[in-house]
Amino acid sequence: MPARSKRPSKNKDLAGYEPDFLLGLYRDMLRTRALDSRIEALYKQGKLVAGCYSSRGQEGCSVGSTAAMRDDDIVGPMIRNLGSMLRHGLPMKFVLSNYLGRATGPTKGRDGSSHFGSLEHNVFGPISMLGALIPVCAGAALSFQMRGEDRVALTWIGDGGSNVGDFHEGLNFAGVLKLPLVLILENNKWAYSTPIEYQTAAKDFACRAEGYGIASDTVDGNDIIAVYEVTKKAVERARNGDGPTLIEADTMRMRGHAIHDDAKYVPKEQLEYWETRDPVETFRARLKKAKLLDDDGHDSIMAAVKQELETATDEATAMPLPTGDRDTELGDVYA
Amino acid sequence: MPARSKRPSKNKDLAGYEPDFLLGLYRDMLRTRALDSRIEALYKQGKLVAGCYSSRGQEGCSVGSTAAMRDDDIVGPMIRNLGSMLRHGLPMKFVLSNYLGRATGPTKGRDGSSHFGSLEHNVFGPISMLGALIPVCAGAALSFQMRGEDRVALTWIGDGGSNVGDFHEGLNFAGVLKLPLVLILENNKWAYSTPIEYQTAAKDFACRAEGYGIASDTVDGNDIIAVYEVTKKAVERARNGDGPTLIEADTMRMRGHAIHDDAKYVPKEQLEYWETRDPVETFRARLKKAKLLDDDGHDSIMAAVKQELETATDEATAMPLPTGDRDTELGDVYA
Amino acid sequence: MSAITYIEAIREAMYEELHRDPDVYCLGEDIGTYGGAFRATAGFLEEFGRPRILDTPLSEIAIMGASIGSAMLGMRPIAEMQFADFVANGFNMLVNFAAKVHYRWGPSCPMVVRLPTGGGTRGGPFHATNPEAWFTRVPGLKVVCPATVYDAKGLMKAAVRDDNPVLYFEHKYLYRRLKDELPQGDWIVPLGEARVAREGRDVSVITYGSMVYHAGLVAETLAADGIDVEIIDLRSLIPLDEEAILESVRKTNRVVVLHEDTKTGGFGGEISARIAEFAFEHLDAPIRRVASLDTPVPHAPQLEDAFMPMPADIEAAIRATVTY
Amino acid sequence: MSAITYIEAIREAMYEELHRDPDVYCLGEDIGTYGGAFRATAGFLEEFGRPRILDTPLSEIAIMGASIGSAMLGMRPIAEMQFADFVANGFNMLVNFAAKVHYRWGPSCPMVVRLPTGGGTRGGPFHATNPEAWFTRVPGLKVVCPATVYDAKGLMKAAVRDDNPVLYFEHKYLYRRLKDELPQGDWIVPLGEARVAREGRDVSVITYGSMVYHAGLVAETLAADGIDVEIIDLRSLIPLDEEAILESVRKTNRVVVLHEDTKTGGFGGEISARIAEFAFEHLDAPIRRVASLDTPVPHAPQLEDAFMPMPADIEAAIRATVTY
Ligand SMILES: Cc1ncc(C[n+]2csc(CCOP(=O)(O)OP(=O)(O)O)c2C)c(N)n1
Ligand SMILES: Cc1ncc(C[n+]2csc(CCOP(=O)(O)OP(=O)(O)O)c2C)c(N)n1
Ligand SMILES: [Mg+2]
Ligand SMILES: [Mg+2]
Repeated sequence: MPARSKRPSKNKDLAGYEPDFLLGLYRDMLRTRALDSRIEALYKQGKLVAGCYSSRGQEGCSVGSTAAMRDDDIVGPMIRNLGSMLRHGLPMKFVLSNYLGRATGPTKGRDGSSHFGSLEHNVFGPISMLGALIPVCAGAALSFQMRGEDRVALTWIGDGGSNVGDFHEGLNFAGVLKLPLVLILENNKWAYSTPIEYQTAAKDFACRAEGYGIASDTVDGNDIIAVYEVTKKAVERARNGDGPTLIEADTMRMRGHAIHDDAKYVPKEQLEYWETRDPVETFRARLKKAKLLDDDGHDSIMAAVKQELETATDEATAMPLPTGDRDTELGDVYA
Repeated sequence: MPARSKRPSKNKDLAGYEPDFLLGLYRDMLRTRALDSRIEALYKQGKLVAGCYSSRGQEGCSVGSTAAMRDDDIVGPMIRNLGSMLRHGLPMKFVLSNYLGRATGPTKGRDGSSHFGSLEHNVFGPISMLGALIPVCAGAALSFQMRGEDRVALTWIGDGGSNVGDFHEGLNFAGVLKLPLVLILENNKWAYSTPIEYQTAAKDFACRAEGYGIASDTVDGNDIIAVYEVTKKAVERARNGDGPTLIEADTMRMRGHAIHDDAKYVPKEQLEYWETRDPVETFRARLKKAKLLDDDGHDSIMAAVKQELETATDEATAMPLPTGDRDTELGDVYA
Repeated sequence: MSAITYIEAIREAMYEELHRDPDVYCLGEDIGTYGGAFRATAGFLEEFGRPRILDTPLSEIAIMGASIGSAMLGMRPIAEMQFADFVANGFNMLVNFAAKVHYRWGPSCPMVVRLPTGGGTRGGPFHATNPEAWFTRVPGLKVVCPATVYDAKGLMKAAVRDDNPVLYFEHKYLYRRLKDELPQGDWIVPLGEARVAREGRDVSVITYGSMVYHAGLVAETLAADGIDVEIIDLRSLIPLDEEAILESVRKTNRVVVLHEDTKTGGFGGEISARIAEFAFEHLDAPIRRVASLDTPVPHAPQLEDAFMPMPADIEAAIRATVTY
Repeated sequence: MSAITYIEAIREAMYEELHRDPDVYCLGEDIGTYGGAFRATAGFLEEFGRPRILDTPLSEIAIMGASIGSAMLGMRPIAEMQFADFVANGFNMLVNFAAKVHYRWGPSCPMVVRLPTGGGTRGGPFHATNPEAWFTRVPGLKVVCPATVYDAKGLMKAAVRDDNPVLYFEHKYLYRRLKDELPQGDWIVPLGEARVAREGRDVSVITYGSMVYHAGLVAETLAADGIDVEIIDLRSLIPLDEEAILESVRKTNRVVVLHEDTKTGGFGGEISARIAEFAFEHLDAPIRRVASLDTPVPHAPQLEDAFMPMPADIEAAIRATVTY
């Protein structure tokens, strides 16, 4: 598979959309980026329990796809889908409190980073082992089918993670049962230090769908509207009983694998090129061009985001640390 | 995937082949079938340690593909590839002695049926967990590549087993490194009681190759010459450094899953149809038509096969049973 | 009322639970049309239909994953591994997803994994292992090992109703060998309560699964010699009824730990260790372990018989302990 | 000669073996260009090239399978799991293929699997486990757990030269914390020989891996109080140097079994059981086990510290044992 990226999508006219919806997408990308930067900053201040993984450059893919879901649909975000968590309704302080290892956070300090879910918000949390969420989300989709619910499950995988057996078994299983499952494969060109040509010899990842008899699509992962539309189509297909879809999103990891990684192995030109396709900046330009957003508009959204972030940071920081009571820990191993 | 089978291949003219080679193929199919029937008979006489799996109806696929290999190539037969074991040089008594649990057999009674290999004969034995031989044979192929040997590894998988994660990881790994590996997927329509439409929604299995960037082919698995030719092509590709091939062979399991299984779930018409495509009988007819074999010829081959089988059965039966000495067993766990 | 076998008891339990609770469903390879490799789900497809009785692709990871995902949303899957041995293919899902999700962020994961286990049927290296000790060391999983027809039914029903992932090790050797008449009505055997399978004064045999049966036969032989053996059938390994073990040891002061799994790293070590720590003062003899040989499970009868704890081995260990 | 760290010792051992034997090669995720998540293979790609230093796809099954297939033909792969935890994905390959192939039909399978293991670094449920006890119960696998810089090098070299699959558990907490000067030349530390890490008269602490380090600190504290602790560092769990354990117990008559893995089902049970069976007469006190809490490994410092055996826990157990 060539390391080169596909061409950017031709930006569609935004005319068909409600301005509020579009500005909502924009706001959620800004929220994602702001939270992501805050997490980085907290790391540098030595306030996180451990490291962190950045979603930077992939906000459009997470927010746009999740925007195509209903609130009662299940999303199963992976480490670079912070935008999905926020869009699907998880409060910022939830996320922050987990990075900060707080006792009243979603994992009570038991797991880190975005390694958590919330059934109340219809979010499934991942485990570290990549690919595992695919069969698990197929299981969620199976429960919808069995119960006659018209809900859909959406999850993500990377160019690296897609080479784990779970991908194969999970998608194939979903295909046989025509389960309402959508999988977005974020081809961000790198898996830790490993480039895609060391991950697979396939010309792309979307073609794997055929091996499971399921639908597929490819999309410019940095064009939030394109991602929204392609996901919407897949979700409708799933909701109509027409089975799963594998969507390959062309995007780029704009930071190191995790914060400790300076990613020297990534060619500078590749990063520079993708900088020009930044999902936030390009969408902002489109909104401006469509006269839906001026500088004041941007500033007021940004101010609200900052306000939300400050409050969330304060609230999360104010949360208590765990006490390390052994009986409590032992008591929560079993339901 | 439709349960219906593909059309039989148009039988090619046999003119390009040495008669000895063709008769050798025929003989090895007869040997396979005779040994297979003998194993069944021994089971019915209560002489086997446990059950057995029949290769019946798939002899052409095993013998034809293995005929395309050099002696120093590695083959990794699965349970229905008895023909491959014999063709690659394992003596009949080797196989029989293992079914009979003999102390001087290839596993010394430690494993059963065709669950063994022989490095001397360049045969890798499988484990029960389907799919595992694929990455393992990729490892054999990797050693060839690293050592600059022009050897090739060949293994098999079923329509059922191909849905295990090992298939995905093994083929993809082989694709990245362009390893000299050939995988024959014997689509024999059933995995135990499960029909292919419950195994996958894919239109066929060969299309999965694209997801790994490797070559693929499909073949009438009951036409031994077609199998030989398609494997030959794949082996040449592998030997030339052009990487792995996935070959889907259209065939049919003509017995139950194992001998205890009466396979009531298989439609009678399906069996009747495939009976007309029996690889031994159809090849015999072709040899006759090409005037390479008459009834006498057949009889004399058959007599030799019977002789070989009787001797092998006698020799295997005469082998000692294990004594169950605990120290010996403990002593052989580690190399 | 007529006697049923151990495997019929498993079938009955599932059948009743499927009727009782619409969230219960079964999945696995060949469990529908074929009724399962051992016929534990025979007739279910006709009665409950697909997908509630779900013939899956040959994909253990998917079976486990689908069970987990649906369980997190309140379904109660009963997943069948065709043989316990194949659980190695879906291992990660069980030990990392199912076991940890409740502790990590709250959801319960009520699922049962059925594992036809054990030897004595010449299954060889991949169809006869006893893999329970891979899981007894994983906090978050429960592990049950029914040894009787009664428990096969009662523990299955308890497992289905439990809000945690439960690994249900059903022993193939017992499938059609044990028969019993069971009480009518809806009853369960709670997880975590051991059973005194045989009362005795002289020595405690702590065991579970198939070895309860074998120990029982040996105890009868020894009774003729005036050796009075107590047999504790653990029923579930996790949760473990430690008190039942200690109580028996405090009474007999002598103990043999017995299981069919290989010795090194088997669950017997855990049992011995607890006794050596918490009933030390009560011990009048070393704690002997009797278990299979530290080799893969061999196939040929002569080898499998040498591999497994045979009556003579059990008897010898008990005699040595009693006469110590 | 200058002191090197534990991880540098691992790197040195591999480096020397790669030079010594052309059949040795390394494979794993990010081990080439990046030099490995913990830099154990830094610089190898430049020196030995691809594919001998092989950045693989993200595929643990394939990594294990490729190692096995090549090892059966005489190569000597050193496979890296990026974290020990991910071995759960390649589990079947190790326990069913690698472990059993020699016993079943003869081929040797000389491969090393490197497993960066253990906690103390806030890794949480999937980056801090101690999974050795999944493997100590699998006949056919060897399991080593170096606790010192010297052993990190010597056991790695022995593992590479061994004709069996060897699981090499390297403890992340020790990576850069331990430093030592090592002798020149080609030497190994044979598998299966325990080491007296500290001689003492009053009580034996049987342990391995990171806990050798922690036990050593506690022993110094207790020495001030006149309690003379002997520490046995097992070095390899399989093969197990049972005689070294028993010898120490016969001397001190009191024993504490210590490991970082969770308690129930951890390897400590096996150690206790052997002592309770084979050194029973020599015991003057119950065999105490000190280990992690039976929960998944938690992430936050307060929780991980409560989870792991802390010096206070070790000290308390030793004092209780000595004063029993
Ligand atoms: C099964 C498994 N093996 C290894 C790892 C270690 N690991 C974590 S993230 C990562 C790279 C992931 O790459 P990709 O899937 O492309 O996702 P990206 O980081 O690019 O979003 C690796 C190797 C893991 N988490 N799971
Ligand atoms: C991983 C795994 N799961 C389950 C089984 C049990 N099993 C043995 S053979 C078989 C069916 C195999 O079907 P297929 O792969 O199509 O091969 P065929 O028998 O048709 O040749 C099953 C389910 C197994 N051997 N391995
Ligand atoms: Mg990536
Ligand atoms: Mg088949």
